[in-house]
Amino acid sequence: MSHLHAWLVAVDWIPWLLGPPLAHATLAFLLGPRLARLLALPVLVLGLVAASGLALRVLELGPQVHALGGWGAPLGIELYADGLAALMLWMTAAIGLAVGCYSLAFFSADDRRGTYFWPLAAFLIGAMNALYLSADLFNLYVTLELMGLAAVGLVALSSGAAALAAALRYLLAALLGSLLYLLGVALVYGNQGSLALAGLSLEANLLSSLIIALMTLGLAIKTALFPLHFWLPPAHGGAPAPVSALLSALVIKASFYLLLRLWFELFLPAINLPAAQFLGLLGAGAILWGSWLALQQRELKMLVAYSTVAQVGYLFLLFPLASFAPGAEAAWNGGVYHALSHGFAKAAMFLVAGAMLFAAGHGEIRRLGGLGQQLPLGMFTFALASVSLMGLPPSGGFIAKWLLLEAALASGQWWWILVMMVGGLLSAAYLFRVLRQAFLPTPADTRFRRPPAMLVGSAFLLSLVALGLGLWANGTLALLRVGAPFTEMTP
Amino acid sequence: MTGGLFYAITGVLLFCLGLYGFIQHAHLLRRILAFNIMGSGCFLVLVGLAQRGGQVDPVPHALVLTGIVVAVSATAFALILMRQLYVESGHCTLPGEDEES
Amino acid sequence: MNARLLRLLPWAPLPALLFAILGPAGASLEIPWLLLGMQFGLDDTGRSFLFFSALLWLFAGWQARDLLAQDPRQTSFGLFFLATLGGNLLLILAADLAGFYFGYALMTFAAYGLVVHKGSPEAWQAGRVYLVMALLGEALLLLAFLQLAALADSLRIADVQAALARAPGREGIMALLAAGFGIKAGALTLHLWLPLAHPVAPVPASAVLSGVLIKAGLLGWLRFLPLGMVASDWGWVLAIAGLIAVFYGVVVGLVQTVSKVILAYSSISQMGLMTLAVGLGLAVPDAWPLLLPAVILYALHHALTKGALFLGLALVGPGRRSVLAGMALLSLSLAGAPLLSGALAKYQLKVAVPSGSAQDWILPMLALGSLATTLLMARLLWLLARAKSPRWTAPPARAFLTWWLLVLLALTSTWWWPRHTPMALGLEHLGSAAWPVLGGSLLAWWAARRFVWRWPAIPAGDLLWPLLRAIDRLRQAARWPLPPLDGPQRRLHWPRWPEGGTLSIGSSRAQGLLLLFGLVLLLAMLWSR
Amino acid sequence: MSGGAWLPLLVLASSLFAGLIIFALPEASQRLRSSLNLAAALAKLGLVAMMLWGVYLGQQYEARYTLMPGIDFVLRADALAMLLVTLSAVLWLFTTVYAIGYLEGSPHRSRFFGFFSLCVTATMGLALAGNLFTFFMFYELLTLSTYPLVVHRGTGQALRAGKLYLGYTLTGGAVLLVGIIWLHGLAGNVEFVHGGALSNLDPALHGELVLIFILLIAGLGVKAALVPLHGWLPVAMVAPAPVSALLHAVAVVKAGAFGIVRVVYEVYGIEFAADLNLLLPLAVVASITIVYGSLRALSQNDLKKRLAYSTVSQVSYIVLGTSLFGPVGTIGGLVHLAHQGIMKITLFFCAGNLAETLHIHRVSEMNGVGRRMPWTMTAFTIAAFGMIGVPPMAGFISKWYLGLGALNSGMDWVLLVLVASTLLNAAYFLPVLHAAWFKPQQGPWPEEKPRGQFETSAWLLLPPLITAALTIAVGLFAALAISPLEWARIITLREYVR
Repeated sequence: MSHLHAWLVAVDWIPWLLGPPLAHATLAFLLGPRLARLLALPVLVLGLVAASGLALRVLELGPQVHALGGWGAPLGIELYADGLAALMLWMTAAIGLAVGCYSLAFFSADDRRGTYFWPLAAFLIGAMNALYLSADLFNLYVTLELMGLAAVGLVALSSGAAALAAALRYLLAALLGSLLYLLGVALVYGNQGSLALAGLSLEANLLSSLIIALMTLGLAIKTALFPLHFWLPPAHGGAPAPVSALLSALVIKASFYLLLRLWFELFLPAINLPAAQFLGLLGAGAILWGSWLALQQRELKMLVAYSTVAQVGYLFLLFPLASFAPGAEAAWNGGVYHALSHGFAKAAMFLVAGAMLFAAGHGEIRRLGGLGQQLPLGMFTFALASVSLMGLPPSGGFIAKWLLLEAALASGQWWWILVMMVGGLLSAAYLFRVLRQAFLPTPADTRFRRPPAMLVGSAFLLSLVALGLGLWANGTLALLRVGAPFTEMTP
Repeated sequence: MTGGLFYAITGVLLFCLGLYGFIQHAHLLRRILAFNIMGSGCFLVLVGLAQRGGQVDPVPHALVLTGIVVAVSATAFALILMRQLYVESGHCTLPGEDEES
Repeated sequence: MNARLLRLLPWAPLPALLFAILGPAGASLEIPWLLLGMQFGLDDTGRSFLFFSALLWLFAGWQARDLLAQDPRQTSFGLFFLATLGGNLLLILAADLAGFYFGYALMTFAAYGLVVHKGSPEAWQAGRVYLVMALLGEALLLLAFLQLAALADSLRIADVQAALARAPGREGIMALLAAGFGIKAGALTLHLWLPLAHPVAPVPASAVLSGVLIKAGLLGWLRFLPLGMVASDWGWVLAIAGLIAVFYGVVVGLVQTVSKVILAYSSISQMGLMTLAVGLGLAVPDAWPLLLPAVILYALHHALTKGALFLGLALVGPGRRSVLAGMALLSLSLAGAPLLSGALAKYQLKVAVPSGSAQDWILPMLALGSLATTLLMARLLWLLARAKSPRWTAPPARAFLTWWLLVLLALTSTWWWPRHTPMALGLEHLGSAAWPVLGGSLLAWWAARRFVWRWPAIPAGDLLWPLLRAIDRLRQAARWPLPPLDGPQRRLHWPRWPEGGTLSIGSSRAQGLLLLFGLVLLLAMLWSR
Repeated sequence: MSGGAWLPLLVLASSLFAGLIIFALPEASQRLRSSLNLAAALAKLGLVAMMLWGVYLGQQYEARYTLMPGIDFVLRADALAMLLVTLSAVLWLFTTVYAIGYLEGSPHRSRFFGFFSLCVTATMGLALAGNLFTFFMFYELLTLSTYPLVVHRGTGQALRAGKLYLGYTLTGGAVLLVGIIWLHGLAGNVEFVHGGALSNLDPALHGELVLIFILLIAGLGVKAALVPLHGWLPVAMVAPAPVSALLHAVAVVKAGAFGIVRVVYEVYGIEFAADLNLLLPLAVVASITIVYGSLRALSQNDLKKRLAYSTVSQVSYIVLGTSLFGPVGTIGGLVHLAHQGIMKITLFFCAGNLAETLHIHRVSEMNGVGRRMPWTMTAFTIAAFGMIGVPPMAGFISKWYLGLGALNSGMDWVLLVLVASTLLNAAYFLPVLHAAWFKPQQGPWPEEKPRGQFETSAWLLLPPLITAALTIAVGLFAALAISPLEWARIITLREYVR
């Protein structure tokens, strides 16, 4: 055990997080789906090992720096991993592995969609890993763009005009967001003459405000913050289930991660209370409006997609809460924790929704009665994921909610408490629309197919992780503290 | 006003022009073009602002090159999707957005 | 199994009876793990109550065995009978608050089963009234008990009583106790359930209800009120209420047409006397040492006599004149005719009345009460003599035998009961005991000839009906959210009141009656001086 | 002295794993499921007995796990915890037996028994919780694990009831959470300590502490069904009878009441709560609930609904006792925690028997049922008298101590509430008893075929009989060392004498 531990800590895992997925993507593209399927599991497992190793390493040795090819900044690409990055990487690897297992069963070997799924997914994972590891603004732009393109490609996997339209809408939004971000980058470079995140700091002036506005806006579009969420439901709801899981759980988190990084490393000196409150307000709007729309949905996957819109709102509550002490650290932790637990829970939920669709042959919530008997583990998985999304104990979502509430109380911003309470109840309201189907009798006209065990199994594992995040918060938070902007406040 | 700043301001203007087009138009081709104009504006800003010190800064050049590659691939991807959409639905606009101008 | 239960029924109180007779003085038992730490004890008061209670239960059980042999619900009856008995004995023997309350509650609730045994609408109605009032009583007692326990910091009844005497806020608790036990004892205005419940039960049950169960209220007073310890004005309230009840019971009883109802009203009247004694004891503590034996003696006398009267009702039938004679003897005893047990009880009461101004008006009232009782009993006998039950099957002979045994015991009970002040059977006492009975008999004879058909009919339960009507009006007016407890039956048997012939004051007969009554009143006052 | 951490964990695990395994069992393997269920219940009972003995001897069982910095997950078996733990363990056994009989032949039993076990696990957990955080975790787990039980039948009515139940309890949970976090912010990790831990906080914070108290009580009050937060309870009675029994007797309402006890005694401390003038309002709310619940129960024709309103009323006795300053009132409140459970579970068992055997759901249909099902109705009668507070049943003991406690704490008016409630209890229970025992039956019973040699199946009959016997026993032998009363006394001693 200790050998394994020592070995995990000793290896520099950063290249292993980038190389294999990208190689897998290329090979899969060149050699076709069969080989891609064959390679998928080893690569994904390797990814998880690497991410775990990196997390351990960061936890023990502190933030890691890796100069790619031996070239340092500014010309070379320098990679950097602190606790936050390690956590996001680990989440990506874990969800990636689960989605990979799921997809092996979901896309049969001769499925046309599989041909493109494997390279695009591997590419997406590689791009995300790169994004989490990047330490300068322009690299971040490139990875953001790569990730976006791969994601759009995945959305376009589904055939039909609707899927294409969704993909295009998504693409346009992603491009717009990227360009707004890029303009910000250009302004930063013009102002500061450097792009390395480590050394940068904005002063409070008009230009800074412009930069903050541009970059935040761009990233908010990519994160689908209310009211810029228009592209998300069709894209996430319409894509094949494993794609939805990747997009909803991971992709929006990447842009959020970036925003987090910028806001608390680059922007912090220049921001003011109204701006932070404004972001929080948008988050609150997302929670309420997204939940409300989720309540109106008839299709299962659309409901889950709108739930993502709502859950993104919690992420943005972090900004008003964490920008100003007291309670900043709790808010920061809570926000990140919410990103993590939402990732696992939402991935599980989308995957299991796919299994349900497979079993029932349709996605109409009202006619899903009887699923409880046909797909008990599936329903249970959905329930576990729901627990986390509702922020009920013992789950990661609960820890996140706890920390955010703690921050809100500590800083006296009670209005966010109300928002979170109402949001939690609304999420319960729409999620139980699905859960109650478990107790209804099977409709007469429904015939169930038995989905492959892997579909439900992988989703179940993810939901267990979402639950486990609530029980293992201590270690997770310790990792998160490494290199966090609030370390001075930790005891 | 130095040349650099001039370029930068032009870049900003281009960006705004592109943004206007991107939002205003419904036809996908126009929007893709608008996106390219925005991208060009960005690059101009990047290169222009970097010239403040008088001497040539190599970093933005590298960045812009990379950026162009990204933009080109994105454009290509967008065009393919648009074409496919036209094949499937017979429209070059997203559903719910009609061509007005 | 059913028949066996009934056969064994009479023997259940036997151990209690033996214990009452043979039990060592001051016997006590403590079972700390039972309830809140149960304690039992046998003091003089308890022994008396235990004796007459067990005795009457014994006879009632005997009669039940014979009378209910054909009853399809005899098992139910037997169980409730036993439960009531158990509660009754427990409350007598209990020396702690919780044990007493347990017995009291058990008796109260189990007796409901006896009251509604017949299952007729009247029985249900009577049962409901009984239960509601009993519950009110229990509630008042709970209030009092809790305060007592808090005051005394002990559950021993003796401690509690002493604590109450010392407590600064004792008046309120005393009021609660007086009212709470008063309901059971049938004290005036709290008696409403009694004339309904006692008559509807099967005869053996009526006997114990009227003979023993109402004595539980009396025992409660004796046990808890700080009698002889501290003077309280509540005493006068009790005394006056008792005195009024003596006559009220008779007046309303006289206009009844059902013999069991008459007996029930007689119980109210008789309990009035005991209430009077308790009230006096509360008002004049010094008099209590004399009053206590009087009360006990009277309770003994009344329990057995009233029990025998009730039990006799089941034996009165065509060709059973001897039973009627027994009933007459019992009635005489109840009225206080010389030489019978009632006379001694009454005498005891008389001598115990504290000297002073109270004597002046209480003693004549006692005499007048005897007269009134005589009237009431005459009415009863008159009714019994005229009654014709079409379907009457004679009980087995042994029922008559046991009844006569009870009559014998009842008529002589106070003579051989050891704890009373010796009384000479002097002629002067004989006279003072005899005249009210004689006067009452004459009056009754005269009235029976004259007023037979013109009595106003006050329904059994008298004040209950206007009260219920008022509550109903109130409910309708206030749109009370509560529906009636039990739907349609609420409407059953609401007698109009008053019903039947009215007694017109203007008529010569009424004037004559009033005149006569006034004359007798005057006489009584003069004589007893 | 420390008795180790494994015992509380095992107590939780015994039902948790049983539940999880049962989920996985196929619907058809009935025998296996039943035996597993019973074995788990018995095992738990054994473990609890061991723990009870240990706690009695003064041992400490504590399992602690740091969940987040500054926040521990703590399971601790103290005397107060053991009250609810023992109650749940005992009643779980009976309810399991009952449920096996009740659900014989009905669908979805694996699901039912699985959630049933989870529900008990949650109850155990919140009883053993050593701080507010842990308590909250199990509190919400309880909400989630009872929802499937409430909607078990899958009818429209059941689903509506489930919705209402969730609406109430999740809102309550959210409010509670805010209170807990706020308190956490002020006072750090609030462990349950005898006498509370807040009294040495800065007096400037007292205003906030009052607000927090209101939040906590409001959050807990939903499950404890304090008026006006009680709306879910009468509706949730659509659940199958064993569930109602469990919800009303041990699990949900007790969770709320128990939480209030913990908050008052071991978070704030009764003296501190009295200093902040929090007890009187709490007592007033409890009193209003007691009277209101009884009044509403009066007009219910549906038997289970009548019982449900009765629960609303009775559970507030616990709260009332909690809000009475002084050891006697505390004893009254605590002992009622156990007593109410035993009595109410009996009543619901009996109501379930009537429904299951004769399809009787309404009071108006109960005429003469006493002769058809004498044993069931005997149990019902005993429990009903217990509820009224007739000695020597369990309810009398509670009422007695509550009354004395009220007098000791100077709140004499509480006596009137107690008496009013006694009368109202009688008013809504006695007509039922009267109808069952004394009224003639109307028409033939719907199903006259006998089920076995008993009036109904033995699985259904035994549990209420045993709990009815317990109702008498805990009252009659209240002074015995093993009675709930004595246990409440031990708790109170440890609570007041520090």
